[in-house]
Parts: sequence; C-alpha cells; structure tokens
Amino acid sequence: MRLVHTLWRFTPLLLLAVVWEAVSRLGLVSEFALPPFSDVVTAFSRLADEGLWEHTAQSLYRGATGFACAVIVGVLAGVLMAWYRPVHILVNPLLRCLYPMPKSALIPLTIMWIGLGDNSKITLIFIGCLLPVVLSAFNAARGVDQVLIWSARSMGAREREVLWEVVVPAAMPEILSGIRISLALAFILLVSGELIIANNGIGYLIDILGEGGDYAGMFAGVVTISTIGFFADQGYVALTRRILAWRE
Amino acid sequence: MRLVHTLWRFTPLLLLAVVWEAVSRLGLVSEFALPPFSDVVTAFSRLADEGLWEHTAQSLYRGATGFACAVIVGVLAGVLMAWYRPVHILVNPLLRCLYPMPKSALIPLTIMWIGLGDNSKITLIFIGCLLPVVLSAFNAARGVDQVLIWSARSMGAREREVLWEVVVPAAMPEILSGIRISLALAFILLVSGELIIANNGIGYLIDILGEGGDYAGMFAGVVTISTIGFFADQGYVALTRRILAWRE
Amino acid sequence: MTSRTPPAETPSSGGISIRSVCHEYRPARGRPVLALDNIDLEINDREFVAILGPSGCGKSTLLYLLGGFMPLQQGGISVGGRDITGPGPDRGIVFQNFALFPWKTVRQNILYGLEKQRLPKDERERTTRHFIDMVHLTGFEDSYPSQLSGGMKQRVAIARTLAINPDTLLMDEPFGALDAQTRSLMQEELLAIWNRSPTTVVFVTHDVREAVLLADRVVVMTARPGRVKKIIDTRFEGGMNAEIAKSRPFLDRVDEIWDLVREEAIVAGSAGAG
Amino acid sequence: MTSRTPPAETPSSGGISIRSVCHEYRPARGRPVLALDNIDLEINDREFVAILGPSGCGKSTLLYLLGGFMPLQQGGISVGGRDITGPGPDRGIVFQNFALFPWKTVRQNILYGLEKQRLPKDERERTTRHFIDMVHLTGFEDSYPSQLSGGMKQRVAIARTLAINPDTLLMDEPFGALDAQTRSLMQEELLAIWNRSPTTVVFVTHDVREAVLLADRVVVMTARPGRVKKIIDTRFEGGMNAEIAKSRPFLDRVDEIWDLVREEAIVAGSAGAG
Repeated sequence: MRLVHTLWRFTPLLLLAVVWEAVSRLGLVSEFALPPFSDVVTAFSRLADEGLWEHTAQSLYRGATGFACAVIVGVLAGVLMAWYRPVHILVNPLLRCLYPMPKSALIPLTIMWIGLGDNSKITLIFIGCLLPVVLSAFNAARGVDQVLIWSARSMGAREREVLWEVVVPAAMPEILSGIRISLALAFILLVSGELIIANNGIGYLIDILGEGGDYAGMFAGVVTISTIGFFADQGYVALTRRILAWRE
Repeated sequence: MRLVHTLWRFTPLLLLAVVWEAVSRLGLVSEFALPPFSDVVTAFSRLADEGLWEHTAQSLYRGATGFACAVIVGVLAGVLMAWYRPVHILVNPLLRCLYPMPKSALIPLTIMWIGLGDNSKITLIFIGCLLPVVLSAFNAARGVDQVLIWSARSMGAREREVLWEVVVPAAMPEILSGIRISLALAFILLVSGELIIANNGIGYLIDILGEGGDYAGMFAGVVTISTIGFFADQGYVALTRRILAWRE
Repeated sequence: MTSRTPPAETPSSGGISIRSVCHEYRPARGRPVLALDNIDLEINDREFVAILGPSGCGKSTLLYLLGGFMPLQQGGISVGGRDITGPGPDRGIVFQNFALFPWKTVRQNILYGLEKQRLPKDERERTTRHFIDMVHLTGFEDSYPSQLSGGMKQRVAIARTLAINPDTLLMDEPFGALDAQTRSLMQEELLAIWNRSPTTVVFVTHDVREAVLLADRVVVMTARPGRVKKIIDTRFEGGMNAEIAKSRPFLDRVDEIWDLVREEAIVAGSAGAG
Repeated sequence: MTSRTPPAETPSSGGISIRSVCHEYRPARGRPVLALDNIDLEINDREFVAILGPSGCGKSTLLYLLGGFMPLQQGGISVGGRDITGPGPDRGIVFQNFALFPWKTVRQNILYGLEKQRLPKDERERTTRHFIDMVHLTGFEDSYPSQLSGGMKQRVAIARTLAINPDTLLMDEPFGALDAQTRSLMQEELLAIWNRSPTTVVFVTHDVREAVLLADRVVVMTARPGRVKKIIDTRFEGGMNAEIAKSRPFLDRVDEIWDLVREEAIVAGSAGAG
C-alpha cells in the first residue's frame, strides 16, 4: 500500500523524464536547447568520476556553514530584539530598510571584501540569510500570546525563564517557517555566487561546462544541485514536523 | 507631529551614514573595503550623468515584465489548480519537486535557451517567480473556509461565480503575501542574471565598475538598486493595505 | 418574549422528511467513522425543531446534509416534498462563525444573495434596507464585518439568510460563538422575527435551555454514532414568554432533557479525547 | 451541586481591597480610552465574587490589574494585606482561552508552576498526580493540549493553577469558550472543588446565571468607562443545590441582575461598533 503510494507520487516526475526524452529525440526542440534526458544521465555518470562530488562537497560546505551561522545568530538576535525594547527601537528601522535589498547585490561586495575563496561565499550566504531569520524570529517572538507570558509569570517564572521557556517555544513554529525561506535563499545565493566567480563548487562546474559547450553536462549539474535542494527542503520539513509534534 | 515621526524613522539610516563615513575616514576600515559615504555620493552624481538611469531603466523593464507575467499566470494557474482537482493531481507533485530548486541555476539555462538579451532575463524572472506565486495561490485557494463557499452556494451562486466572487477574494490576503516573496526574488534574480552576463542594466554596471576598480561607483550602484528594491517593497505593502482595507 | 404560535393562514410550503439517513466520514488516513446511524425524522411545515447532542454526535453533519452541501450516502431527504440534490436558496443556512464575506460591507453581504436571485435592482435595494432595519443595523450599512461585534455579525448573517426568503431555515449553533448576554438578546430577537414570519427551522445547539426556549420539539441525539435518542415536545400552553421561562414545567423540561444529554455527553467524553 | 458555605476553621489569608482604581488605555494612535473609573471594592477572605458587565466594561482589565500584569495607574490594590507589585504565585489565574503551553503535555503543564516554586521532585510529581486525578484527566497525562477537547483543556488550566496553591483565584471568563453542556458540567466541578478547599475567587463572566449560581456576591459594572453599578448578595439559605437553582428566589435574582446588565449592554451597544 505504502509502496504504491510512493510510486504514485513519483509518477509525474517519471512522466516528465519520458516527455523530456521524447521531445528532444523527436527533434521538437533543438538538442542544444534541451539535450535528451538519457544524454544527461550519461553525462552525470561521467561527471561523477570527474570530480562532481568534490565540487558538490565544496558547495555544501560553504552553504551549510553560512546558513548555520545565519540561523544561530539570526534567531538569537531576533528574539532578543523582541524581548528588549531599546534594542528593537534602534535596530528595527535599519533591518526594515536593508531587508528588501536584492541579496545578490552582496556578491560583488563580498568578493571585494574577502576575495574569491570559501569565506567570501560563506559571508554572502550568512548576510543574505541573516535578515529573513532575524525578522521572522523578531515577529514570532513579538506575536507570542500575551496570556502565555502572563501565565508563566503568575506561576513564578522569572524574566529570563519566561524568555527561554515560554517565548522561544511559543515562537518556534513561525521561526521555523522563516528559516525555511532562508534555506531556499542560501541555495540561490550559493549558486549565483559560484556562477559569478569561483574556482570550484557546483556553480563553477555548471559555468565551465556551459562555456565549453557540454550542455548535457551542464544539465546534469543543474539537476544535481536541484535534487540536493529538494532533499534539503524535504529533510527540513521532516525535522520541523518532529520539532512541532505537539501541534498534531 | 507627522514630520517628527517621519524624521525619527530615518534616524537610524542617518546614523548609519554618519558611522559609515567616520569608520572609513578614520581609517578603521580600508578605503578599498568601504569607500567613504561622501565618495559614494559623489560617484552617484557622476554616474547619474553617465548612463546610470539608462541602465536602471533597462533593468526595471526586465524585472517588471517578468514579474508581471509571473503574477498573472501564477495566480490564475494556482487558483484553477485548487478548484479543478484533476489538474492538481497531475501538476502538484511536479510543482513540489521543482519548487525548492535553486532558482539561480536557471541562469545558465535561460542564457543557453534565449541568449544574452532582455528576453533571457525576463524568462529567468518569469520562471523563477512563477512557482512561489502558483504555490501560494494554490494553498490560499485550497485553504478558503468551506462555510464561505457553502454560504454562496446556498444563496444560489453557480460554480463559476463561487470561484471568482468567493474563492479569489477570500484567498487574496495569502496570495498577496506570496507575491511579496516573489517580488524580492525578482530583484535577486535580476541582479544575479545581470552580474553573470549582460551588456547593460544595473547589475552589469556594478560588475564593470567593480572590475575597473571604481569601488565608490560600485557602491553607488548597489545602493541605487537596494533603494529601488526598498521602495518597490514599500509600494507593494501600501498597495496590499489598500486592497485589503476590509481587514482593518 | 412573545407568543410563538405561528399564524395559520400563511400558505404552506411542506415540511422536511429524513428517512434512514446514514453518513460515514472517510479520512485520508485511518478508519472510516460512522457519524450518523439510521436517522429518521419528520419535521412539519413551519415547525421549529432543535437538535441537541454532545460534541461529535453528528448534529452538524445532519444539518449539512439537509443543506445539500455533502452528498447523501444512504437514505433519503426531502424538503417541501422534493428530494434535495444540492444547496439551494429554498434552504437558508446560518453558521456558528457567521460565514460573512469579510471583503463585503454589511449591505453588500445582504445584497449578494439577492443578486443571485436575479431580482430587479430597486427591489434588491428595498429588501436590503428592510432587513438591515429589521436586525437593527441601520447606520452600519457600510461597515465591514471586521468592524462589527460578534452579535452584530450574527445579525447580518441572519438578515442575509432571511433576505432571500427561504422556506426552511437551517441554523448551526448560530449563537454558540456569542457571549452569554448577547446570546440571550439574540434568542429573543430570533423568536420575535420567527413570530412575524414563521418558517420551518432546524436549529442545532449545545444549549438545552436555548433549545427548550426556542423550539416546538427537541430532538436529543446519542453520542457517536449519532442516532435519535428521544424527541421531546417543548411547546407550552399559551406560548413562550418570560413568565413561562421561569415556570416549574419549563425548568423541569430543561432538567429532563439535560439529564438525557448528560448521559450522552459522558459517553462521548469517556470514548476518547474528542 | 452541594453546599458552598466555606468551612470556618481553615486559616485566613486575608481578602482583596481595591481602592479608587482608574485605568486608561493609551493606543498608539487615537485618543486614550478610560476603561475603569474609580473602582472601590472590598472582597472578603474566601469569598466567591463574580464580576458581570457588558463587553468592554473593563471587567478583564480589573482582573489583570489584580493579577499584577499591568502597572497600576491610579488607586491602590492590596491582596492579603499587601499591595501588589507584579504577578505572583499567591494569585493564580485562569484565562478564557486556557493559555496552556501547547508544546507541553498535560503533566508538563501542571509541573511547570511547581518547578517554579522550587518544590522537591517527588512532591512535584505527587501534587501533579493528585491534581490530574482531581480534574478527571487520568490517562491523558501525556497528551498535548491540541489532542484535548475544550473542556479538558480548561480542566488542565484549572488544575495547573490550583496546583501551586494560590490564596486567590482569578478567573477571566473561564468557561466562555466552552459549549453550553460542557460549561454546565464545569460549573458543577468548580463548585465541588471550591467546596473542598475554598479560596478567595474573583470570577469575571458574561453569564448572569453562572454568576448567581457560583458567587456569594455579584458585582455589576456599567458600560465603558467601567464603574461599580451595583453589588448584589447571591448567597441562598441552605447553600446552592439543584433545587435552589430552580427556585423562584434564584430565578428572580437572575432576572433582577439580568435587567441591570441589559441596561448597560444596550448603552454599550449603541455607543459604537464594540
């Protein structure tokens, strides 16, 4: 029963692969615009021997480091901002002004500041993901139902206990959904940054394969990073569900 | 009273400018890492005479076209998917798989498909923004309170009337907040796309100024597009508030 | 509170006949749940019937089946002699949470049903004004629901439903979301409106006193799966008024029904974390 | 329902004294609103006082001031002889919407307050078990609030508050979010609990019958700004039981108070779109 269900869920993807192959093989679309699916699979297995995994690992290291720092710093900063009003009055307008800035405009700045290496990408992802996390943690913590806080206080909880034992768990659902948006953003910035300038990583690989005219290889790179993005998101959703098991 | 309030809101930004200038002038940070704010202002007025506005206009044309198409197609597709179950069963798993794909991985693909011109950027923004809009419209339309639909039906509304007169307005708040996320994404993709490859537009300008070592000019470009992003977001929020005036 | 005996001269539109209705919920995961088990019920024309029972007994499900919002799985329901096939303006419904269109003003909410009836414009306007006056919302025509109190919202919902002049009024705990004071006031208003133009009413509620106060007959349902446990006549000699509502027979009737409901509420409570 | 006269031999903890309390809400935009205007009220030790009034009359504001959740702007409040300076475990509060911690199980919710009292572990566990039994939730210790019905949630909230053994119990429409049947059952349970271990109770409600049923005295407040309109003694000879609740004096008292409340509800209703 479960197996059938799982297979059924992947039917549309299988269908997509079949249509892709057919469209390309039948010449409905130029092979340069869309290499046949089977060619992409071949290119994928060839690339797997030629450093695809090294490039991927490099990209994931950059992405994970920047993202993890953004989550830790962002949640702390957001919650504390909501709890201590003076901080909020000073920092909030600044955040609101910087928030809608196109995050990819940071790419040339981080390159200028830090150069071409890992740290420039990590910084890019850290700064880019930080603001959405801070804002969602801030809004979540401010939106915590007053009566929960009052309940805890009337039962004798101190200020600090109220913050960590009531405000943070109560804000958790909203914080976690803010982090999900940042996770997607981390991938976008990672790939953009590596496409623009890098000497390794999956974005770099896609870039040189495309310039070298190996379109099937380029597609294989794009499919690889997309698949990783997909599983990262699914894993995150599963983790969220575990953390928020009390929501039923 | 209002004026004081407005000035007060901009205080943190003024403070930022002062700190920026001081940090740079006092040599706390290298002038190459952070050109003094006054130099950036000078660069800005120079660039304003040297084609900044033409580049900006070009970028905005691309962004606005791609974004507008994504909103129109996305809302229609999302709402219809929610309303007609067969469509949803087929398309939904596909969307869920493609959704977490790093949107910037589309950049090399659109270049390969369409080339370097406007249409490649427009397509990039269109595809990149489409999925979030479709998904938010779909979720919003599916989440419409059953009793609203039942009410309309019991008053004699036909299926098509229920869709346009009840489902769409009831879903509007959630649709509009999905579109806001796409608006930010449009800017990110626009700048990334132009940074990677283009022969005009503000991203291109930032890129060549940075390569030519004109860091003050580069900063002026970044500040310009960030400011546009800020006002686009503010304008969008104001528009949303008008449309949803009934929420009070 | 005034007399609630309906005037006999108004033309008849026929009652409601519910025959052997069963209904099962089939969740995406888990076992199907039998919500209604073989319900038989005849409701006379212009009768005010209240349906009482513990949470989860299928009261609302029965009402939604009457409204035609869910497909009938087994058995038959006819209203005014015709089998129901879907929702229709012959049966107006009032929901607990008002179900107003929040993006429409009071006036637009009431107009909506009239537009669907393809009435001429001036008649629509006249009817809307009439019903806004009737529920004492003059001056609030252009307010949005978010600007109204709970009691006012529920008045709009009632006016909206009455405006399309349904033969049958279905009410799903219409006063359940209101505070105790507003609820009392709304009960009086509903009785007054019903006395002026009586229609067949099926009124689902949790509140025993409300049921006895308003209804001609009270149907008590069992805990899940919902069956008809008992039907009690709650019409009092000389109609309903403030004195009757304090009389011994009235209070004894409330107690009698409350005991029946309590038995079922305890069954429902011990059956699980409903 | 059993007798509710408190046993005289239990030691005293002192009553509540509210002296000339005013409270103004100052919204970010718009004019300040006077919520409470010069409230004077003395509540005896172990007295059960209900506060009645229309929406927006400041009933809840008064309770929050008693709880110490909001700073006192004018006047004085002392509980058990001491002026209040903030929230404290001497005054337990039960909110309308339960205010349970949704990420904690029933057991963890009740334990939380006991942990804050720095009680030894085995005493905490024992007390928690005792109160879970008392409110009939044995078997649901490890359920999350989302898995409970409204009545069960409210029982957890009451148990959680009683577990820290407060001298004073503040209740903000505790049964307002429950359906009519559950509300009746909970009223009986509360009376039974209170009879076993009476404390001073301030009980805010919209429901006149509930107020008369539970309280020793009922305080009727005026529409905004809230003042004390009248204080009515609602203690009946021989305590409260099912027969008394159907007696003429009881019903007349309910009617009398309902007329007072209605006057204010109409003032409140015509004043705006509250």
